[in-house]
Amino acid sequence: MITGVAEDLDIKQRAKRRLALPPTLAGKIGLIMLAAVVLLALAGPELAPYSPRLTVGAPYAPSGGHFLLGTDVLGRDVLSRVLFGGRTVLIYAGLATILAYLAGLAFGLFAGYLRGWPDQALMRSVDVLLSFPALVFILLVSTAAGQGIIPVMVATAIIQAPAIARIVRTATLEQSVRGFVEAAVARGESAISVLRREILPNIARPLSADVGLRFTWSVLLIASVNFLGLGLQPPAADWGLMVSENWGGIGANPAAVLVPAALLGLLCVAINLLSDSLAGGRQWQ
Amino acid sequence: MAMTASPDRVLDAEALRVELASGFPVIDEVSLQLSRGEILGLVGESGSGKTTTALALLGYSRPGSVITGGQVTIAGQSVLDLPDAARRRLRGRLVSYVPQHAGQALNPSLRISAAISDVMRQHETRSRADVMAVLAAVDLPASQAFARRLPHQLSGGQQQRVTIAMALSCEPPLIVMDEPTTGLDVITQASVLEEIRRLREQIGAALVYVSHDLAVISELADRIAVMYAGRIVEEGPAATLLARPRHPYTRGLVQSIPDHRRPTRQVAMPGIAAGVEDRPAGCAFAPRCIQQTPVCSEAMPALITLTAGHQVRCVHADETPPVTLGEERDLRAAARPSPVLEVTGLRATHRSGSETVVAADDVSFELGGGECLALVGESGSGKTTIARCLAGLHRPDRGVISLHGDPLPDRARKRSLAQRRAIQYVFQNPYESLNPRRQVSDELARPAQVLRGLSASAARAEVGALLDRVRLPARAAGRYPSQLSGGERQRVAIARALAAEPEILICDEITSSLDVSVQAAILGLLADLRAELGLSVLLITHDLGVVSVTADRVLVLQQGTMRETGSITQILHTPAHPYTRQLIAAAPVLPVPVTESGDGQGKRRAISKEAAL
Amino acid sequence: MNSTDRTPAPLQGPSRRAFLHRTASAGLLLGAGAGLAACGHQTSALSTLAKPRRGGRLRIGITGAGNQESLNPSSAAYTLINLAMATAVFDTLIILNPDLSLAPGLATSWTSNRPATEWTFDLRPGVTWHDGKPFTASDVIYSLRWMAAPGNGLAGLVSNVDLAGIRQSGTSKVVVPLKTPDLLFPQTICDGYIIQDGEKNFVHPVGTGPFAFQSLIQGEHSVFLRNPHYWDHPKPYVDELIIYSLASDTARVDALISGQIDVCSQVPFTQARTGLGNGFSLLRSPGQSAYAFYMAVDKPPFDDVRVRQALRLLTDRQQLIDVALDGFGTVANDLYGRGLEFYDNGLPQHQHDVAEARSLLRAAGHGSGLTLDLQTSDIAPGVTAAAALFQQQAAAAGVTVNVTQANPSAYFNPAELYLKMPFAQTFWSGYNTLQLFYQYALMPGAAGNETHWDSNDTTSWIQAASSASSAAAAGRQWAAVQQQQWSEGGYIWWANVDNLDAASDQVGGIRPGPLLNLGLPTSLANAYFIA
Amino acid sequence: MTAAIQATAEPETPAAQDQSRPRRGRHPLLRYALRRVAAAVVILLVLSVLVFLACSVLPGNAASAILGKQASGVALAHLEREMGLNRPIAYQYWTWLTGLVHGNLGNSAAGYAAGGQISVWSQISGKLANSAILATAAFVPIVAVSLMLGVGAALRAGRWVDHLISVTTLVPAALPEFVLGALLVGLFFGSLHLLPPVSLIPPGGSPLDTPSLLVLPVLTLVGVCVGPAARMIRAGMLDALEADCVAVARLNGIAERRVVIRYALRNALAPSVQVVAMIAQYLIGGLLIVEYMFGYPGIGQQLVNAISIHDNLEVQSVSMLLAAIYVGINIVADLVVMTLVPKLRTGGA
Repeated sequence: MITGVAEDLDIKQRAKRRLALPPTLAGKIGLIMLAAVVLLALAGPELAPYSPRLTVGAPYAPSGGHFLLGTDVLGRDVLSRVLFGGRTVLIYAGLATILAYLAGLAFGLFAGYLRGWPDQALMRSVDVLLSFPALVFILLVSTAAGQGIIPVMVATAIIQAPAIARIVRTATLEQSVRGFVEAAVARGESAISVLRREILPNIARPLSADVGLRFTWSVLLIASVNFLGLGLQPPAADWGLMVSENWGGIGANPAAVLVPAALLGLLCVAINLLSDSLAGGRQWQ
Repeated sequence: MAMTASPDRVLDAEALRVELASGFPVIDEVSLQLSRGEILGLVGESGSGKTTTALALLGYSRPGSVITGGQVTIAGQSVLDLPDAARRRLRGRLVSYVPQHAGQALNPSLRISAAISDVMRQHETRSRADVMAVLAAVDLPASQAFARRLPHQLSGGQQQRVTIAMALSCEPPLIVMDEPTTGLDVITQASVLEEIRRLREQIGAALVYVSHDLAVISELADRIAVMYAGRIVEEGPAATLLARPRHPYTRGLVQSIPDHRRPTRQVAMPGIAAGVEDRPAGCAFAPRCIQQTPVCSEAMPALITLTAGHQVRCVHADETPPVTLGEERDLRAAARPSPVLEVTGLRATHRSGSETVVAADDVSFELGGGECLALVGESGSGKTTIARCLAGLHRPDRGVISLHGDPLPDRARKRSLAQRRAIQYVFQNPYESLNPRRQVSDELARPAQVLRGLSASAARAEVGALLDRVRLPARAAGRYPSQLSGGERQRVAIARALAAEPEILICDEITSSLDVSVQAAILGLLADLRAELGLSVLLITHDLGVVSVTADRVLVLQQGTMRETGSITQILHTPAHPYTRQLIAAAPVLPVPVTESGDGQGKRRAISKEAAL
Repeated sequence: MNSTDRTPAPLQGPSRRAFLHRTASAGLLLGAGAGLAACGHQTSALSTLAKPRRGGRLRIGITGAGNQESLNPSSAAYTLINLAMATAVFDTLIILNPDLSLAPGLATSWTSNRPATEWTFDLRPGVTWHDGKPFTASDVIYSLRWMAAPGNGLAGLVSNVDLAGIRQSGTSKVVVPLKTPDLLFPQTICDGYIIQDGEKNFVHPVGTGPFAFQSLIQGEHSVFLRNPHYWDHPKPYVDELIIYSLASDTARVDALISGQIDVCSQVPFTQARTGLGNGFSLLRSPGQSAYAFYMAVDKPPFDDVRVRQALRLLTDRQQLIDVALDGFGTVANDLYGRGLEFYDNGLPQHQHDVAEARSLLRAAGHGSGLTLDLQTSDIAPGVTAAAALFQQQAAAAGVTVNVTQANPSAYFNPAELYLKMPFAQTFWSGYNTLQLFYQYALMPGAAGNETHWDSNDTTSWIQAASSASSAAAAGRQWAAVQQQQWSEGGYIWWANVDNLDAASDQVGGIRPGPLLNLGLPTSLANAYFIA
Repeated sequence: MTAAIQATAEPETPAAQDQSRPRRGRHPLLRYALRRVAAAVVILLVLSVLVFLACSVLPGNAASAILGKQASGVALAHLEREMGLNRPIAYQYWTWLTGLVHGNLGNSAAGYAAGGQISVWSQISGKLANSAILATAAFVPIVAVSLMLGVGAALRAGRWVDHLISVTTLVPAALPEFVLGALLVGLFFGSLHLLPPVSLIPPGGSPLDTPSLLVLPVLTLVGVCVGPAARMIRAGMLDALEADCVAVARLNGIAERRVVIRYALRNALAPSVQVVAMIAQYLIGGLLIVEYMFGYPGIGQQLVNAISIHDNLEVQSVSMLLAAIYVGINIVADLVVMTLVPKLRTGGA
């Protein structure tokens, strides 16, 4: 807009027009959905009528009869496995996101602040990691470290750390040229205290929106690896794994596939709505 | 030359009103008249509605605001009652627009020739030769090679000339210019102003020139209209208005603009301009007006005509005293104080992309105790990099900086506590100088804790005193920066510097992003602090007016090399180096206003052609 | 004695159904109808009546093996799809019919000397290779030596052969000397494919079989064309054979129902139970593969024989079959190898007798109750369902069984769980002679000794039986071994699972049998389109 | 798959990246391209080392992949010697790398199994072609739809059309591919009985012969990818529309249609190209899941199967192939953007 006019009108409307929904509405819906799914995932195990690993009937018994959601490929109660299956999704995706953020934040802050060779080193390693399809990377790392959920989780963290580091580095670079940061440097404050007191509080907001994005991405990735059968191994109960192991019975007992799939979808949509509102729409620029 | 109401009236705008979506009037009751070949200067500070008015003349309102009242007739053609499509066809042919930042206004992916012919084609089919003619008209090389260039391949001045060429391409009777020279350095600005003057004579078009800088307007305009809080508060022939301003705001403006020819202390205007939504009832200027009476804030005063062509919106217009100039600064060369800071053979560079730019090459100078040394030069002349080297924020390639004789390590972290206390830095942009996430009290207490080892409570106790010293109310301590105006934030930044009880204060363009009225107040504060605390000040600026108000000695820089150094009187009155002379000549100045003795006179100056870039 | 370490575990992919694989030839079916064949029944009634018709393109869907699919006959033993392709292109000296009976192949007849230490084969005249070259004795000699090469999957078949001694006698006879006497050598060698003299590269294999190789894309499909000069004229009836490699069960069944393939192998129980709709029929036959619970006899409380016997009695085998296998199985009698040579059919079938089980447990000191930990895993369809059912059956006899499910890939991995579980389940197939099974399962330190069996008597009986030079002597030894296992063994063999395939009613000539799915190895040559 | 796209590559035009801008001189574009290709080669080399190490750590190896789990120890050792797996790691890496560079990836597992020579390339080229068909079949509608939605939403920013587009694309965009796939199959096959869940490609035929084979995979990819892509194109377009030069063009009386096309769209091209590149890169990952889910015989399913049976010879080669395509897309996108942004094309003043 004509810069002069902006001064006259003294209005800051620029970000608002970018949103799908007004931030508060998106935030509310997202929060409610997220709370529901998390509650189901955490409280679920206590409510499960059967043990998730026990065969209790014939395979793919249709839903509605003795079993509310029918049985799965091995004749286990789908409802119990759905109630148990949420926890692994939240725990492992959560840990992966936290791990990615710890690494990404540390790397990004120091590269952005120190500039010079650490910055170059980070950028080069980011180029390498980002030039590899994420899912292929995780499959490789997880199979190299022996199939199982821990390597998958660590690999998911590793593949996301560079992208986070890059965002943090850019934000740190932007902040470090601002007056109050240079004043602190001129005062001779240590790098740590400058980062902690001056820079981190000011980049918290853009990062908060990104956390939602990362968590969704972790859920997607880990669920996909489980779906391919290369993450969590049977007989574990996990929504992603359930979709793939019952894929054959989609004709006989669709609930065995569609219910875990829908819950995963609900979780992802909820987080997206939430991070959408947190970013006040800037995230979509 | 005052223009009487001649038959070929070009512009006749009546009671223009533009409202925000929320209904608040951005501008109201704006009436302007303009005849052929006349230049109207529209002056006002940020938030006064000058640009909105300019755009309203083209029948354009920015999204989020709407033109709700008034009439605009250009060359007999009424604009506002036309539907959008018809209104669009008028623009460019009947009235054209020159934007403020030419760099952003030109389409980056269109060659100049294409951009100009785009405007032309809208109205009649014009050939390539006409494009060349228009380029020549604005003193740009009329060659095929030049015409094929892209905007980023032109200098700032050239870009601005292209936008002017686009405005002229259909020879409209009225051209609206919105601060076309603000982004340019003073020498280029002078040449562009010269260009505009020449065009006015040659094509006789009427010009509305919008600016926040009264000095620039005084160089060009035949008549001036001053806007404050969305209304015209005074309008009249340039000479009479500048010599004897009748509205207190205009008088305050004239007083706060420094004139480098007469180094004086400034008379600051109190208070700040209110935002659109919180303008007071009655006269908007009342809260800041020295001759304010209860009647002022009862109703909005009407625009009354004093003499033919001179109107003012103030009930006490006739009581407005003439302009009182600050008293001359006694610049008799006091004995040179012993040097606190010496810089010898400083060379500093910085990398921008692949090229390394030499910011300072073999710069040496001294700063005496209690003395104010001004580093003057255009943007990119290296003055800021030198200052950052002094503060330990930039590592110089060569050269020694010594404080009280002993050399300073290049990095702030490596300097002793005392050395870090001695030099404090105040940054240019007030909106970036304070940490938005922390209260003013925290920001002010921090330096004492770090540099003077005070406990948190002891440091916090000093905050009140610091705020007083920079003339801010104590309640500001609990505020966040976002709740303060630009001027208030800069005062807090200065207070933070003082918290360390420094010997040297480096002020890097601290007033350049503030309105002129607020600038005067800050410079006044700086002068008081020097008197009270005996501070040495290194002032970095490109504005000779600011130099004349505060500096004792001056160092002129061009592209990182020292051109000239000397006392304020030597530099301003008897400049030795041609570059310094060029700078002084190009700096716009107000005509000397009528003081009690009433002997002021308007004057014009021509600037030599070759100076233009 | 026999070096190939064949673990009983079938190939276990994430979603692939267990393939029943076999590594040695089936036993000679002594006497007609020895238990197995009698109770098998043909469901595709049309196949025997209509006259075979020439032509057509036969499309078969078999469980895929991805990168392991190959025409190299040495790897035929590892996956059903490799075996099917090998039977299409190559022939064997002796053909093992689906019902475990032997028939002349490239050898018209075969005789052995008195002590069964030397076997002589008469070769079939007038046989040609796909590239037109004549089939001679040198091909047979080369093939036998090729099988013995290290790394060859068929090495186990000729491990007892004195390779240097193999010689041609006359134009059409080959004499094969053995190191130790082996009455059942024909049942072993009938699995050895005969390749052309000097053939090493099987990218474009040349065989004497019913079909000539045309193309193979791993994981997708392989194509074979009819061999007009096949010795068993007028077979094969179809002009072209396509084998689709389809990993998931449902994909195969859907492909059959949607008419994209004509024959589908290894139909899951659920589809078999719900039926395939009209126009398709199930090819079902009782199978040789067997399911069992096993107890480590050296670990309490299973070291007490009375506990083992009690558990056998409280197992309701028919209910396990009806629920866990949807009825697709036949009750077993705690012995492996039903239908094999020297299998003791005379031992009475263990019945479901809860009262006797309780008294045995009381005698063993567990009158007040017994708690056991059973580790199960989804190693084959119905196994985990059987575990859950066994838990309920044991509860009826006062025995509480805690069932935990383990990861299938760890269940048969000696590094992880295999041979370390005191009470678990297993699933064996493809052992055609008792000696192969018992050497592998009961000899101390053997790779498959799940019950940790270590008894000198058993070891000596097994060794004597394996190298007996007369059928009578072998019979007596095997009877002793089986009598001991039947009464005191650590296994509860509760069912032989059926071979389940399906075909469109337009296809005839496929006779299912206990040996393998799809009535291999002869069905490809016999198959034809009815109308 | 919102996260998928934005997380993998930040929408930065080359000018914003901190590599030094190309020095002025003759054709800076060529120089920039050469530098990017050189950087890419280095990246791929580093990746090849990482991939090889990851694969050589795999518990099984190519030999066990060929013979399967129940192969005898003797057979395994013999094949390992034949395949040179007992040679030092560095030697194996070098032979594999030189093979990769010359295009012959050496003998495939199938080749060793058959005792002859079947090049890995012949094994995967067919699958690669199938994947290329599926990728193009998905890429074209995704780009078309997201461009339409993105630009349309931007032009009517704030109005109901804009909100409608954003909301409808939000839900599928957030789902993992296999979830959306499952729901689609549930809908099409489960209740509507429209599409067979599996379609076989007859020998010699191509997926195009049986288009029904492509419908569900393409629908899944489009559903998941259009949301984020449209949103980013919309953001790019909004920035262009709000630029000063558009307002000034309107003030100079230029017709609205011409302003939108020549002043807004023209400058929104560069960021849109970045988005299109991201769509292509996303597809590589997306194909993996969709091919496995629908049993589509593409390179993705081949890789997953190879990984699950630890055939690391093929895993290495396919991974490097995908990485090379991934990096290639990056370079092409940057070059196209270079030509679109005048400042970069002329090396800048």
